[in-house]
Amino acid sequence: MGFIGNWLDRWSERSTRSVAQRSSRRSALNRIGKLMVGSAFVLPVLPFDRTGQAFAAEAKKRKQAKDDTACDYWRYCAQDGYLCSCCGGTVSTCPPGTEPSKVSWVGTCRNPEDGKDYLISYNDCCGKTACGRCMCNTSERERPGYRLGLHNDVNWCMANDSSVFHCTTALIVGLPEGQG
Amino acid sequence: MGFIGNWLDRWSERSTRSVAQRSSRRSALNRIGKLMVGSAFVLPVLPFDRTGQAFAAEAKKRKQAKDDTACDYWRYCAQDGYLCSCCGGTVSTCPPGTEPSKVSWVGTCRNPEDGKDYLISYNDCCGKTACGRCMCNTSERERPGYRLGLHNDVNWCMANDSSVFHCTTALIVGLPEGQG
Amino acid sequence: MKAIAWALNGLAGAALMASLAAGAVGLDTTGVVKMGPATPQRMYVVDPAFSHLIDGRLHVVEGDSERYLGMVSTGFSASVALSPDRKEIYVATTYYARLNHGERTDVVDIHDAETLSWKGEIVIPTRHAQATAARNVLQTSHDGRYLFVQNATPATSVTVVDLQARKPIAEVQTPGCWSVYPSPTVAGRFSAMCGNGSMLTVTLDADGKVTGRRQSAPFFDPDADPLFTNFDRIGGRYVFVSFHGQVHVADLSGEEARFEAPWSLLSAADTKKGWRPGGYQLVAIHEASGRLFVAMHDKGEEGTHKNPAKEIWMVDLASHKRLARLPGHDALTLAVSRGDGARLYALNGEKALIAQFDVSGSQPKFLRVMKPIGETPIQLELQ
Amino acid sequence: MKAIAWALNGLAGAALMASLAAGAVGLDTTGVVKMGPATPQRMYVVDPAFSHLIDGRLHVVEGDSERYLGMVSTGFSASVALSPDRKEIYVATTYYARLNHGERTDVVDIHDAETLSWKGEIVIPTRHAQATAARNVLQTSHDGRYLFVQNATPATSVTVVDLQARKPIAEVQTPGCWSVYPSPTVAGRFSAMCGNGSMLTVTLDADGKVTGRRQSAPFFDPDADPLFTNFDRIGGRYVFVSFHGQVHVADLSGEEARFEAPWSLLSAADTKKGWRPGGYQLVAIHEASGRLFVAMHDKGEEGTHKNPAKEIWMVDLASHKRLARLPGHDALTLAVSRGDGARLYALNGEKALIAQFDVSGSQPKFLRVMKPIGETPIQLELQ
Repeated sequence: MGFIGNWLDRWSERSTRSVAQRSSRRSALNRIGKLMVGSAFVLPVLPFDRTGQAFAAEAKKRKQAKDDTACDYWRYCAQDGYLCSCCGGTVSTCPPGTEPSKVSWVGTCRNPEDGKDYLISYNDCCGKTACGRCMCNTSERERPGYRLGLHNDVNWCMANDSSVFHCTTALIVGLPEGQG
Repeated sequence: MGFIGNWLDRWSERSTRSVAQRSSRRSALNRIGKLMVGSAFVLPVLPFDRTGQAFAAEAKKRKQAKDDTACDYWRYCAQDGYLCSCCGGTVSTCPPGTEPSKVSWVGTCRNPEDGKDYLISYNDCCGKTACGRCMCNTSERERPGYRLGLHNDVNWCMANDSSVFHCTTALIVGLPEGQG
Repeated sequence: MKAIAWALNGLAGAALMASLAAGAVGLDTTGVVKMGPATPQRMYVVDPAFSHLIDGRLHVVEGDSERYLGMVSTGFSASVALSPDRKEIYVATTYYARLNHGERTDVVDIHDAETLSWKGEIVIPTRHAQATAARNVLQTSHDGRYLFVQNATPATSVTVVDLQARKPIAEVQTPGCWSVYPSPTVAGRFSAMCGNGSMLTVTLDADGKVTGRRQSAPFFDPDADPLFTNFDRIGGRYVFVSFHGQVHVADLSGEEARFEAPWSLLSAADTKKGWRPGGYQLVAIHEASGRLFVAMHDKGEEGTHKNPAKEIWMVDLASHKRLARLPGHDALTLAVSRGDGARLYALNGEKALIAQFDVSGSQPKFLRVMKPIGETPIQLELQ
Repeated sequence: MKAIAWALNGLAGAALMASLAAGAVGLDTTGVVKMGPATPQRMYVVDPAFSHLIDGRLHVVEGDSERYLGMVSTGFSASVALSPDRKEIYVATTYYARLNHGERTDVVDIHDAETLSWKGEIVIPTRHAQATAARNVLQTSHDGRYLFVQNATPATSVTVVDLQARKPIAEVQTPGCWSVYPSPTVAGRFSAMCGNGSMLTVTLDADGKVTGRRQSAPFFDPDADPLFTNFDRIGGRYVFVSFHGQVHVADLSGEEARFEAPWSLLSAADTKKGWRPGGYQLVAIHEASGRLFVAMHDKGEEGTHKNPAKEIWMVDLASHKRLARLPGHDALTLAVSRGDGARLYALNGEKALIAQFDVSGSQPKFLRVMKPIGETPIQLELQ
């Protein structure tokens, strides 16, 4: 699978081995989550990449863990779209009558409550035209299209029967080491 | 043609005969214009109705004859839509790549420069999605759908191959008596 | 599905299947929100989204909590109606094969009101009136069996859809008339308001064959004092108001429409100040108390009939007495909820703001103005 | 046509044909505006209209007069490119039979740039990348013969369209790579930037058969300092900048990409203040003077790479010297006009505002900020 295969290799190396070795702050992710659509099928999770950059810098930014209808909610660190929480859905589920995206991009966000990093899957909700409420566009560890699984300037409803974009959820799919 | 036929009868009676008789201010319209789409075909002009109501009241309203990109331009007294003058068209012609509507509603507007009343045909321009610039919604002598030729709460691109509404023009199609 | 296969293969190749195998505390699963049971304050806000008219929507909002429950895409210049039991939403709309060009298809989309999911479509003739959303251009029969769709080409007609058989069964010519007012008692019957001031009533049999067609005598003067086509109902009777503030009550149950003697909303002093009804969905009735709410503005003159409300008048339909004058909140659209804790909603379409009044007591009580909903909402239906 | 026949019949019946027969002074005829010849300042503003993403548009505006000339509907999440001679506009987009459901069709719509009328469509595989509008996902070959369309399913590939034959002739797999960078000399050749820091170059023959496929050695480190995929060109060479302000110049004419030694936009002091490039279409080149404009912000850190410009830096591509620092106008998008009176346009996508600078002289001169154009414009092309 060419470079996409490469990403996967790199992900498994770096996330499950290298990052754990290199991180002095136990911020490594040790699990990748099981994503269920209804109770039917397993969502694929695209590979992600940890560039190991300036966590110190992000730590300066005020994030909060109370209001998931606000763009500064911690899980939205690499969000790009209308918050499903404002559209009839929740932070992790789609509004009535829409369908979760089959593919997604991922990010790594720090939870201000425990100071730890979580792997977030940004699943779009698809099949209705744009929600238009609570736009949120952030870019921590977001990367250009050659790292597509980390790229948010593309519609991740792309693989659904209806690729029409409605809003975006932010699911925890990987927990800090020692949890889960 | 039922009541539509009735309107036409009433129009011909009242506009070409009765109004001329009743109006003491020579405001009657004595012509109906020839509308050309490109140089190809004659646009139908729907009948209009002169209710003979309170011209005095309208005269109070400040209208102007200079800026046809503003909603208070005199021809827009029964406008409902984006002004084509703001959309790449003019007061009477459609923006590039759109098509004039085959049918229209009409209004009667007083020109502040000569104090006379003109018959205005509000032709929509069709085939591209909404222009979104210079919305203007006015209702002088506008009437409910049972007087459809005077009704502006319906899309007058309805009879075009593409009924998608883009913007609205305001054509002079009838001149005051003694002119034209 | 190709993409999924690829991704799962990829994950397998990367030896991640083990961690995918079991759920774990703290991990999210996605899914779709299941809506709770409707309250009497559930609102259906029809928003043509005028600046993107091809992408209209119906917003569903809980009036009490202001919680946004979701929306339904309504396509281009749609008309919207709810089933009498509020289980289905009907959207008469137009689609082009290529957004704004290509083949035109008009349909009635059917959405499940309890899940906001699309259930299917009924293709109808490509003559559906692309009107500003209003309840008088799309209505179900009193029992929910039929749907009456206003057409305009600009010749006017009505497509009758059998919602049970899921197909159109008739197109009835209604030249010079406008609106669909279903009979409160006979499923296959509707009326329409006509340009000579009369009401046309059409009766169809179960096969869609017209068995009756009766035109009433003129009951209003469309030149001197036109009637608004929007309406509300009380006890099966239709209530209309005129440009100059006359109230007309119509009995549309029978083969031919019958009318009560019209009366005025206005005192001589009101008339002198130019008070007039104005707006779009400008009347609403609280059935239990027999009260009519009307959007009113003063200094009315030719051309002000769509002006926003300066005041909302509450009038007793039995005594014709005005019982209250409320601030108008620039409303173009009014609706009153059914059942307990009746509430008046006053929608300012330009700012997408909705004011709420408790109207369950003897005097209306202002509650609050809700946060904006949508862009250019103009029609409001309630649970 | 039925409606017309009706209306004309109606008019005839009303004895109005006589007055329709001849034109008369003061009466209007309708029609469609014919656009004047383009100036070098004609702007093509790509506006995905994010809150109605299904109804995107390309606005055409004359930069000098600010006259709005018209628009093209671009459908859902479209990519837009112009022919090299600016006679045609290509829009790669997605349509559903029913706006947001039903059969999906991806097409390249062809619009006449001189009349803004739709000329036709080329159906392409339903894999077109529904990306934020950007020039790197849709480009014609240097001679305008082919169109390269970025695909994502999310597996990445490129559809090659023969614009002369009006059909797709190839789909080239480009796994792990992104963007289409046409060769400046060979029509059937494009390159793509890859996740290991290399550039892939693919060569096709006239039948769409891949005759060459060469991967360069890595020329940037995607982990340490990712390269933005957006670009501008000078003398056929591609100019890219990195997240940390390195400039990479690529020669993509040959079978394999070649690169000049990268250099930095930043002094040590700039680096200390955290100046970084940021935005979407964040670089623009004035070819005649060899000057590069870059959208820059200070206090840069992880996640700021799409921040709006605090300043726009003007840098000499030959000497690598910074020649000017302009106010950034919160631009996300830059473009420089070609020919006489070169102008820099800086587009603030959030407010739809465009600042103009005269850049034909030795120092840029601020001219004005234009009135808002569209809703969420993000890509800007010039005549």
